[in-house]
Amino acid sequence: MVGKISEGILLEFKIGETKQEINGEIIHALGDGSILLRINQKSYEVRLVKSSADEIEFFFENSFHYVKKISSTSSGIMIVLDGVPITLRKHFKLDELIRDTSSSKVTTENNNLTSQIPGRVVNIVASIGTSVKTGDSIVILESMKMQVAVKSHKDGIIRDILVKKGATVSRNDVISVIE
Amino acid sequence: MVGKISEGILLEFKIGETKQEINGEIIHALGDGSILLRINQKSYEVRLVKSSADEIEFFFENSFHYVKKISSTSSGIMIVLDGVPITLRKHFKLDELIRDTSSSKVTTENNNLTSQIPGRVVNIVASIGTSVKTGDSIVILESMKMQVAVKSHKDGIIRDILVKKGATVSRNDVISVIE
Amino acid sequence: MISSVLIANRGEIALRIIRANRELGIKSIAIYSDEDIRSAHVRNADEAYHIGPAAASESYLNVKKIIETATAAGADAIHPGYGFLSENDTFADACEKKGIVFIGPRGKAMTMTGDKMKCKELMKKANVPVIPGSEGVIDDVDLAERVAHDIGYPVLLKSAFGGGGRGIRLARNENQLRQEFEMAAAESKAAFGKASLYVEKSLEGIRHIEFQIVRDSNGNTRHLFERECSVQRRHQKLIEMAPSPVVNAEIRKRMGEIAVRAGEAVDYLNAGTVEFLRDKDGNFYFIEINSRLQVEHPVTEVITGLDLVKLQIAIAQGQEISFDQEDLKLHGYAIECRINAEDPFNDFAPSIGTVGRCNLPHGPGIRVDSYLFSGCSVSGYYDSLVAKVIVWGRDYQEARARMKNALREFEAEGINTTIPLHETIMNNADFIRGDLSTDYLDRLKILDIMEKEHIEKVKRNTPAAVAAVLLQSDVDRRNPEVVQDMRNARTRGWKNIGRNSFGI
Amino acid sequence: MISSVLIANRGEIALRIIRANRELGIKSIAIYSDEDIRSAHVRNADEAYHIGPAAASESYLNVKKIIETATAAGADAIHPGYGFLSENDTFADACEKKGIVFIGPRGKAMTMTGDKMKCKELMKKANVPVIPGSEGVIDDVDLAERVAHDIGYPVLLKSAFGGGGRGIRLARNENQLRQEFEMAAAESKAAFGKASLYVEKSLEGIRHIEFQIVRDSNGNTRHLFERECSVQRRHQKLIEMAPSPVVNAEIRKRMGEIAVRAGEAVDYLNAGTVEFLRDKDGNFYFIEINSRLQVEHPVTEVITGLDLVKLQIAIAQGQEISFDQEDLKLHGYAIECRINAEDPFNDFAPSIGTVGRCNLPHGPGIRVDSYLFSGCSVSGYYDSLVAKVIVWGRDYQEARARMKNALREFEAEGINTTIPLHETIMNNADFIRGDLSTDYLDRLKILDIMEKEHIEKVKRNTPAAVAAVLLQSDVDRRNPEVVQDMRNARTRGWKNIGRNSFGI
Repeated sequence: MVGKISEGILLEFKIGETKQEINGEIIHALGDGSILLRINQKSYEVRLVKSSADEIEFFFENSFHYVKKISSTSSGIMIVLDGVPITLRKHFKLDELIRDTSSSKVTTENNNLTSQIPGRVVNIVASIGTSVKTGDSIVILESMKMQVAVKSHKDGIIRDILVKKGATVSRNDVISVIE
Repeated sequence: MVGKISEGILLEFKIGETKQEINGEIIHALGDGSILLRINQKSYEVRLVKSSADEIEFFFENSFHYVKKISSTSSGIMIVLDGVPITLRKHFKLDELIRDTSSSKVTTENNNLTSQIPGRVVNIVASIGTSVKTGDSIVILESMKMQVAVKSHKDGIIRDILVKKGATVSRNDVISVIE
Repeated sequence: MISSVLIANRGEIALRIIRANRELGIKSIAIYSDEDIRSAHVRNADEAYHIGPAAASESYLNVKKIIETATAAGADAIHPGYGFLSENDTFADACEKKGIVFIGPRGKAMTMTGDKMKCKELMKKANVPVIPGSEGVIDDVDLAERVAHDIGYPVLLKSAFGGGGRGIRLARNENQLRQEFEMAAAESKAAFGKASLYVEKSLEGIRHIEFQIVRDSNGNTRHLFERECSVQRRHQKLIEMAPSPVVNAEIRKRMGEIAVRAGEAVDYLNAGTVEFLRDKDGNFYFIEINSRLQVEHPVTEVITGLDLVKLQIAIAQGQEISFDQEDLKLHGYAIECRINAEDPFNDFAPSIGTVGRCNLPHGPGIRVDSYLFSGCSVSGYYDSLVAKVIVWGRDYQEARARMKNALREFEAEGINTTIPLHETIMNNADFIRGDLSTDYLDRLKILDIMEKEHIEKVKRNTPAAVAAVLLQSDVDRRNPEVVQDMRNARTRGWKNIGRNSFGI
Repeated sequence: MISSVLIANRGEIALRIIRANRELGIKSIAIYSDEDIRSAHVRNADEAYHIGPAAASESYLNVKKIIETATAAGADAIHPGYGFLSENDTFADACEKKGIVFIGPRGKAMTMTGDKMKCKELMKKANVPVIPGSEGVIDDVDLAERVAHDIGYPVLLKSAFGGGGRGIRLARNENQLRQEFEMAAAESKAAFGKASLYVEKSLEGIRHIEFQIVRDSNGNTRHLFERECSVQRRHQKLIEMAPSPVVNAEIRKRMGEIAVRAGEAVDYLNAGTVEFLRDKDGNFYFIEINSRLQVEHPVTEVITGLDLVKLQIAIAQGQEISFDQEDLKLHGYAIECRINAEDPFNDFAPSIGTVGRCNLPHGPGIRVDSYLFSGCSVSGYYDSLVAKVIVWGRDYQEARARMKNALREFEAEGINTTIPLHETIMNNADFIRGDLSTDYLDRLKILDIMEKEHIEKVKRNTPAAVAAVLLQSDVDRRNPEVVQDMRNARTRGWKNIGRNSFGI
């Protein structure tokens, strides 16, 4: 889904309960190597210092910033700006319709319970066929000497448990299917 | 001049007035991932940890070492081992004849006076046509706020001075020709 | 005289011991698991020996293998660090039997301090005030419930063989007790090999204050003042400081003498810590003796000028303590933040991986004990502590300001750390006033404040983030071939964020 | 109250000032030349402004541009650091005229201390002992020769506007004097814009001992004890320490009082240094007042617990010094090594380039003030000082042992540094005894010892180096395609070192 050429980038970001839309575009280059941007109607002066595949260094309003790109998908980009992780969901003005119908949020609301951490399965607390409530422990993982419970993300019935005691799971591995 | 296949590597190194020849070869791999080497008749146990184009990490006699390769030419290799720079001139047993006739040492004994540092030429002390002795200042460079004299490497007559006042020179640039 | 020390540990504490050894001209012998072959302690040791697979039970807890290695390497002594085998009396005894000096207390004292129940009885006899709780070890949940009922809720479930805050659970009622008992038992078993628990009255609004003691083989005992470690999360210490904001000279003298008495009662040897809880009314209750070097020992070093590891080695080789109690003077103020590889925004989930850019803090009054370096790996097999930031200031506020500086400068790309939590705490009014307690985090909803501050920070930084995305898309547009190259090198290029037609 | 400070400097000292500002909640405004756009001080400042091309004369010495920038950025104050404009009275006056607080002495005092000759006369009147020499500035070599003849060789040629050891040359006879005069004049001109020199008797076997003073706008003056900076190379300080091994409490008190008197005589404001030479018989001679923060100020910070930059800012905003002379207590021992990007094995030739792996030392008692980080560049346009390693110990020997640790851990790939020289010095018997003098390096042929030690080190390490070459050639043989890839990425592969048929 490569975006069509447009006049700017519309970025959307969500943190906690706050959701914000930001419109950004490059206005023009100034004589001294700096560039004028407009972000949400406000003008900013920036100056590019260095850029590579996953890093960029620049001045923004006379302040030096270092950005490391962590991941980039067709719908969003995650960066770390001066140590602060920021996720931006990006779309182009002309793509707005597409965005509205292709929201990835709906599909993440699924039956798969995934592990948020890597670890070793030390105990399986729940059993297939039983009903659970949101927050009930399903399995116990051990990582960095800590016992961490993987808890149900919804109310439902356990249809499957995909890990065995003693097994090692990676981050985002599916632990259980709950319907 | 790629070396012929041989039984080992003969390394020569020179520091200060000391020159030494070292014979090294790999004997065999031990069961536990370590390797047995023979260096100048003595056996050593080593274990490779990591290697890339210009870095290598290994255990040598149960001590961890980090080596960074700085440069490598057909006749020598310069490495930094745990912060200590070491230059080894390498040749193969079967190449010894070639080495003897292709010694690069003779050719470095030339008329070109080179700068050992980068810097800006702030003064030219000597003039073309005059005779100088080893250690006489030829030009004065400035670098890192220091005034550094580039001194004649031999007794002779100045045939040419290749830099101008105010010019910037790099390391190893030829400053003057002295015969 | 000790001329070589095998360090039966890893991470920052192994590095700490290597630095002390070097100062004394002592050879450092490291050990490492498969996982740690490229670790900082291996790189910095004079010699390093492989001792087994990644799992601690097969490497850093493998008594037989470690003693064999020490013998083969000709080590005069073993320093156990903290955690792992540091409070294992069998290990200490095994070292002694092989003629290897164990840098720590004798096995016998360790057996006593390790048996929390017996130790408590002994302390009662020595007139050291103790905390109400079960008289012995409790193996089943029903008995635990009866004891809890008798002394009154809330109660704590603790591993009889634990320490350092591991394996401690709070129960406010019977339901919780039954629920937590199983988890606590499992954790205790995983960490210390044994599931035995005991029950103790949980005082509320308490402060954790501990005294560092040292004792030599001639029986000279000194206390090196107190540390306050009240800022905790789930009974794990997060922040330690010395001196305590609530301990004055009189209390310091009185409690220091009690700590010395506790050390004498168990015939302690070397460096140890006598831990107390202080209730709202200023009463102190003994909880346990940690028979090892503590994670937080640097704060004591900073305010006394002593080097505890060098002192440990001196005592281990039979030297007498060279200073009197009166020689020790408090010098300024020290704070330590434990930097853990955990995600504070995701319920402190462990964060593992390879560290990219790594810039540890520097500057006036700042000390960092850490195993991190650019290219190192943070493993899920061991403790999540990756660094300790220790600061010194003339007073509490100067120390706090410097800690803020240090936290801000700390950069370790590729892992999540608890730094945002520490930053929130450093700016919190109660912390600034020194108004601390072990329930500080819950009492003041510090995690909520942290999240709120984080959202504010992200908002403040969003225009700059948008600028970065715009700038890079412009770079990509003008140099499409460079991006192409980068993608071939299997790096995901910025190009993915899309193209646009901004004319500049 | 000062709420923002423009730092008219770069490198480690700019970073040092940023750290102090942060502690005080003051905004740091950095300036940078083309060469420094990615430098540490730019990255760490709250704001940073470009002020010109790489050459210092067009950037960090550009008074007009810097003051314009300060005005435009709304800076309340300017901190000049050391070097550059730090002792430029015109600059200090210009700041004042624009209503910007200059963090340092007033222009008038600076004019006096900057005129070494007049200052000396003033000191004579104030009963501060001075060193014999020319009565005024000398502009031609013949006059210099006459003065030298009168006071007797050896003599020193010094820049009248110099300081920090720059532009000082020794002449043992007329020939040398004539030869060195030109060089000294040129260096003085390059560094300070003026070529004026003066001639001074060169005492031999001397120690350089200086007193840190601070003075507030109410005339309160304190001395913060002495620093000994006798270990020098060509009149450049290499190693500084506090206290001096030859200064006892009585001398400290007496000379401290003289230093205070010197400060009062010039109506000094803020932090400054009164420099003395001490001859073999223990006589002290005033040489000059350095009217700025010194490179070596951290050793004083470490032994007094004071933060000199924060103190400077307090004094600059009119605060009174909050402590009495009697409140100050010596706390332990501090040593600083200046780490310069110079090749000690090649006549200390400047070493410039991009830094690769960069691991700065950490651990007990160690402080590093440095602008180095992995990926930074060391430029030929500015001073070669890249880092200061400062250690604290309870006594001289503990400090020395820690310095050895720190030097060993210091890793900055891609540049040569003076670390091997410092390592040799730390192990030298005369240094260990504290038997120092400004000719220490020559007197003990330290450079020869360094070279010898280096050769021994290389010899010891040669088997491991050979092993590395053998191992890598074996890796290349087994993975030829990997090497191929790497070469395509324009990295010179290890492959070049040849192939062989070792069967493993």
